Amino acid sequence: MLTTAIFYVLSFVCILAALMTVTLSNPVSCALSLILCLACLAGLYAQLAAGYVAVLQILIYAGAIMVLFLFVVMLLNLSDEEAAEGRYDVIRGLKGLICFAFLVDLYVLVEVSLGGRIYGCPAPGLGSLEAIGELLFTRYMVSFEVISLLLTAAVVGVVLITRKGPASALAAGRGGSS
Amino acid sequence: MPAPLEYLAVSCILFGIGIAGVLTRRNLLVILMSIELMLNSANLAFLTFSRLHGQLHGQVIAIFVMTVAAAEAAIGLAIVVALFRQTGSVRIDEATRLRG
Amino acid sequence: MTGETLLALVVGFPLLGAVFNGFFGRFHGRRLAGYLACGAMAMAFLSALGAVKDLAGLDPQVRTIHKHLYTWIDASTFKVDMALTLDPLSAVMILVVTGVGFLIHVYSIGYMAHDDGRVRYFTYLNLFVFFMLMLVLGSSLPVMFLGWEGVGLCSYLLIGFWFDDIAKAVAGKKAFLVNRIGDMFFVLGMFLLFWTYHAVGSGSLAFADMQANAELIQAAKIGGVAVTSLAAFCLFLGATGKSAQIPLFVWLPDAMAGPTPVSALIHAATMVTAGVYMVARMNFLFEMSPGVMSLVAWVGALTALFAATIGMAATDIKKVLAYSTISQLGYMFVAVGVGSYVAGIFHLVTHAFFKGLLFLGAGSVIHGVTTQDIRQMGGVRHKMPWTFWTFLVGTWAIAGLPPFAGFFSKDEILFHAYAGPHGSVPLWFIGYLTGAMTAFYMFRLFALVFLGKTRMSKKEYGKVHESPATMTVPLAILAGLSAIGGLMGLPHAFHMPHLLGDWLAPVFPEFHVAAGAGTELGLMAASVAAAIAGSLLALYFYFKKGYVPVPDNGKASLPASVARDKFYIDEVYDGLVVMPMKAIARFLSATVDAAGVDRVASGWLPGLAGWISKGVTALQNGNTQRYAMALFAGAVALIVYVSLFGVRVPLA
Amino acid sequence: MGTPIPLPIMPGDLTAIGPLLAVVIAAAGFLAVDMAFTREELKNRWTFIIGIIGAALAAVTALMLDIGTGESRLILGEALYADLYTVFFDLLFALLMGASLVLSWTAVERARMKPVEFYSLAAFSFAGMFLTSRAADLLSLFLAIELLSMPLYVLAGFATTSKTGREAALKYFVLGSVASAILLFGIALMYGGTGSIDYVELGAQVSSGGRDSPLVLAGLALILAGLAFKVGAVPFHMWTPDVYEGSPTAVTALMATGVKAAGLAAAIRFLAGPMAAALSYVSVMLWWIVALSMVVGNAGAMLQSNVKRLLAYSSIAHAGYILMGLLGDSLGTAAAVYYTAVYVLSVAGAFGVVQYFGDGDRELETVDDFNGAAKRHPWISLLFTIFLLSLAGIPPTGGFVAKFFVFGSAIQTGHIGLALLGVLTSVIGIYYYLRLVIAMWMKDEGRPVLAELSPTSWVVLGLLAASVLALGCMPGWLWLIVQSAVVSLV
Repeated sequence: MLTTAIFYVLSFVCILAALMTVTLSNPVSCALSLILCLACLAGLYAQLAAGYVAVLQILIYAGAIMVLFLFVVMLLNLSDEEAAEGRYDVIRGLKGLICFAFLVDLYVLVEVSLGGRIYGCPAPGLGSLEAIGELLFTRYMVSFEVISLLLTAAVVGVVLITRKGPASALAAGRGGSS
Repeated sequence: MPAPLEYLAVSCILFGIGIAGVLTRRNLLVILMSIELMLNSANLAFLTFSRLHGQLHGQVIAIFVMTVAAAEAAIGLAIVVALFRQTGSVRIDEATRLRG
Repeated sequence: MTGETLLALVVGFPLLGAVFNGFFGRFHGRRLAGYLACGAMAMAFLSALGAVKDLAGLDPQVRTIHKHLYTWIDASTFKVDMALTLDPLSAVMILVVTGVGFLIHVYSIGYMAHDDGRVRYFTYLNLFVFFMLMLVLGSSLPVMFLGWEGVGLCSYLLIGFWFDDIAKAVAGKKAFLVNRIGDMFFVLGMFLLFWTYHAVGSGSLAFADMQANAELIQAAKIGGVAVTSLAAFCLFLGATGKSAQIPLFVWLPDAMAGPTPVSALIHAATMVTAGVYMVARMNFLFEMSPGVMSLVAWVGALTALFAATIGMAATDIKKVLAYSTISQLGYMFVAVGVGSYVAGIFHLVTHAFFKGLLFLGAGSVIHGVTTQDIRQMGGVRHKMPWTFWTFLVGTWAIAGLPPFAGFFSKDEILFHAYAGPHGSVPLWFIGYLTGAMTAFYMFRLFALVFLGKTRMSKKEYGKVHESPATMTVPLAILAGLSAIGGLMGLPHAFHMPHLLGDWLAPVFPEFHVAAGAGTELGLMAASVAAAIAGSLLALYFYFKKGYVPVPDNGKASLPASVARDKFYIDEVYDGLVVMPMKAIARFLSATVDAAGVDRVASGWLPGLAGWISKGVTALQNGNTQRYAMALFAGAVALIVYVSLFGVRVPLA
Repeated sequence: MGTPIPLPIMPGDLTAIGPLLAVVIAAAGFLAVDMAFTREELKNRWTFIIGIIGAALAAVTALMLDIGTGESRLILGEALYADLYTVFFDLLFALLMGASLVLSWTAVERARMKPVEFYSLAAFSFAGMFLTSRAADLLSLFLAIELLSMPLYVLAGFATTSKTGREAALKYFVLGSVASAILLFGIALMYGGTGSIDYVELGAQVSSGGRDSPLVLAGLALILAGLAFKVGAVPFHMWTPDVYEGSPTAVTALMATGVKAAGLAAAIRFLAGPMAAALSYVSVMLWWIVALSMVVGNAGAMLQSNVKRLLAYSSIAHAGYILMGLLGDSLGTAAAVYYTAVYVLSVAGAFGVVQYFGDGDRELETVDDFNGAAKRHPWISLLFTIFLLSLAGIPPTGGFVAKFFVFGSAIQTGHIGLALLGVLTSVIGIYYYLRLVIAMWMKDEGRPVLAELSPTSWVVLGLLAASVLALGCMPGWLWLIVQSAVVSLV
């Protein structure tokens, strides 16, 4: 019973925070809302017998990635004009509507498949670090190696693209964009 | 304990909010956040199913996805910074030089 | 040398010429390029003669020479050999292509003497001959298609040869587009045949194999329609594109923008006859679908009549000849459509002689006069005697007046259209009428260009001169061929051997004519009478009376010296017969040519494509979120589809 | 702690991923070179040497794979396949890597990118390509696509001289990430419906009773969308024209060849492999994707004046032609693979030539820039013409035979309308490809400048042209290989 209550609270906050992320105008607020959302998600993960993933979620996501986001937001130090979103016109509403239709359709599909299914007792050891580690080094050995390549590529890429080039047209760009 | 359907509903809603953010926001940083939201909704789905099937595979996949998300965020932010340096703007609707 | 080697050489020499001129033309200069190209053609012609001589030495039942170059496509069940097959039919064709081709090459040396792009010109011309020979000698449908595409490409390059002129570039484009539509159907027909044969276990598109296995696919159907009919239909549509028949004829008059020898070679003697050749080659398929056969005959007949009607109103010397070509091609399709392949090929050969001659003659005139408008010529005979006499032979031949070549071939077609098993009286009558009209417009052309007093200014007229020997000698040779070419197919009524018919007999199914010699002689007399009437009428109007066609804009802008006659009877006749005819011709030429088929074939379809193109590029407005929206909408469409039809959906 | 867990590495497994290892070693080598040397010439020389060795090693190790009886083998914890299909694509990618090193070098330097940096990133991308054709589960597929894409996001915006590179990078990144997220969500749903991500297991479930679980269908739809994005099929195509145009030409060449081929390798493996039974659920949608791709791609290219943009649109159309093969039977799949090979060779050649035109910072952009090219540079114009004719599908080039196979299989399986549309739209294709040919051969006024070609470049371009012609004149041998490769898929 308590689990259910916690679920509702977490998911409510999570969805609300997500909504705030995509609607608030200040990027800093957006990032903070996203952190809240991700934290609530971590709670949901924990409910799903995925304690390790929940911990990683807090550490990697809410910790590392979002700090990076905040850092960049601060770095760019956008003016209000830059951050301005423009009016929410019909096109945007239409886009939202399509997203909503997508949601409904997706939900119907999921409902047809999963309606009435309930969770049994979690298998012992589900979510244990040891079991995950074993999988990572056997079944997912290749993926593990690929991920390391991916991270290396990302590091190299980020270093290369953010070096200051000779054609840094910051001033000219500002003039043109206003 | 809530049913799998309920977890999945949250996942679907997050995915919808994420894509809506990508489609409607002008600020590139927020668009990147929305993409993160979409990846997270997929993760929630993986964990929901992992629990449903009583397997670990979903959890392992979720860990991989997180790593991918980290790499993606890093590269995305780097590109945004690079673009900002060149044009002084992080508005997606202003990057329309390429068209036709 | 064996026949096989010679066969390879026939194809090889023009290719060699093209390669040599193409790659090294810059170094050895423009003069040599022409001689090289002619040399290559001469060698090809000699090789062709040798190969045909070898072929003639074989027993008629096994009269084929097969040269397997290599295996083109070998995909387990599907095999295409890059191979050349010489049989009596292709033998006739290669002699025409290399022989007439050689003469036109020689002529080109004179005609292009002052052009800077000669090296390129001769490269393309040799390349064209190579592809034409591949088309003719190809032992299977894909190899034929290789040649088919190749000649189209070369024709495109040669039409647009003087590309500084926008109109010519546009003409090249039009010719190209219309041809592509025809080729598309050729490809479809080829695919249909391939997969149908493949389904019955014969993965070969070689003509010999297809003919041998023809019974196997007789029963195959797609959507209730016999595959044989469908394939024959598609192939025939392909032929209408290449051979400028209704509805895809529009490109040929425009193609006249190219150099005149090109018109002679490609748009009269060789390439445009490829459709006729293909139908003759695939006769076993067409024989299996009588419906398509009669379609072929009727399309041919209507095209012949229609083009002749327009030809009567045209005032550009090359346009008249172009419409005349369309009309004569129509005759050939009538012949193959009624199953008289021999007559079709016979006319193809004689037409290559006299139409090649006429075009070269026209080129000679243009070379001397520097205009193409026949209303501004007249009296050229005194200045260009060689051209005059040879042109007269050509005109005589095409008009169907005995004893020149056109008389025999055309009358054989008319006789078979009347009395053949697939023939009928209306079919014959259309051909008959067209014959009279042909005589009329050809003598009209002849009279307006060569006879009477000149309508040029004194200064212009003074400059008119006879062409050099490189141009007049080919004219003379072709004139000789046009004169005596008919001897290879003397009518049975004369109780003389039909040489061409006997030669081609092993290739084609037997063709029996029910009617006897009396009918044949009667029809012959009738058409000769019609031809004479048409010729005399034309001479009366345009030579005796000195009429000049009204200028396009309706206003008299001709020199005052060409004042019109004051005989009212002529005015009445003009108003009653000539004017309505011209009106019909103009109407057809204006509406059908410009607005109808033309628009669909070369305006409407590209127009639609251009419209879509503009739409596509307008959607691509640079906004990333719009792109994301399209992406997402696609995903939503997929999801919605599977949620609505999430069961196994058989595809229609 | 319990007993040590044995790593799932069987003898021969490392050979089976040899090309992957080779290119990863090359990537490490590039990074080492960048750090070890300070002088540019040394860096460049060693980059080239290491790159060529890597590509050669990849090709050699690909050929060393023991195919056995021709059946697919699952290796390394059943995450990857090793079969003739992977060998086929390995060779293609190895060739592309070599071609990129030789042909793009000039363009890389023209865009003021350092070759060592360019190729170290490209090497990671190639690693992703080598993975796409051998992925045996959805996670490997996802990671392969990510590994393939991420370096390219960077490379697109990497040239500091380019005014449009950053924008191209941004568009590519945002749209690519959205597509990845959609793909990922599809994978999640698929996993939910079946409890597995292995192709074999998924295929078994789909073809037995558990198939019409809506979750599986929804997953299938989203995965198809994600793959169609990489392939550049309509309506997931809109990134291609902008990104191809805006990126440095060396990168565009990589996208048009490598990314497209990798996406197709993955899509063909997914849709015609063990999961073939699933195809029938989405075949109607695939029909529309194919039809729209052919129409939109060709129509879009028709009026373009920018060559890169023209090739981008035409690549959309080619994606349509290739996917058409998937609607057929196994012969159609083979046709699709054959077409992919021909397309990749022709486009690699075409971009190879394009990259050499231009001088200083400037590269040739519009069709009119090529006016008179044949007069000044006849040989390279001839090569370019061969590549263009192949893309247009004119015999005797490989493009014709490929179209012949694809349309033929479509007709055989009853898709006559689609084949008709294909033939019709390819008419438009011929129109715009020939515009370039005409500009080169029939116009005189232009003065296109050609950068100096090294002997190696001539050899590579000549080989590409020869292979394009060979695939048109003697397609038999490759067709047999492709057919056996396709048999090993199922």
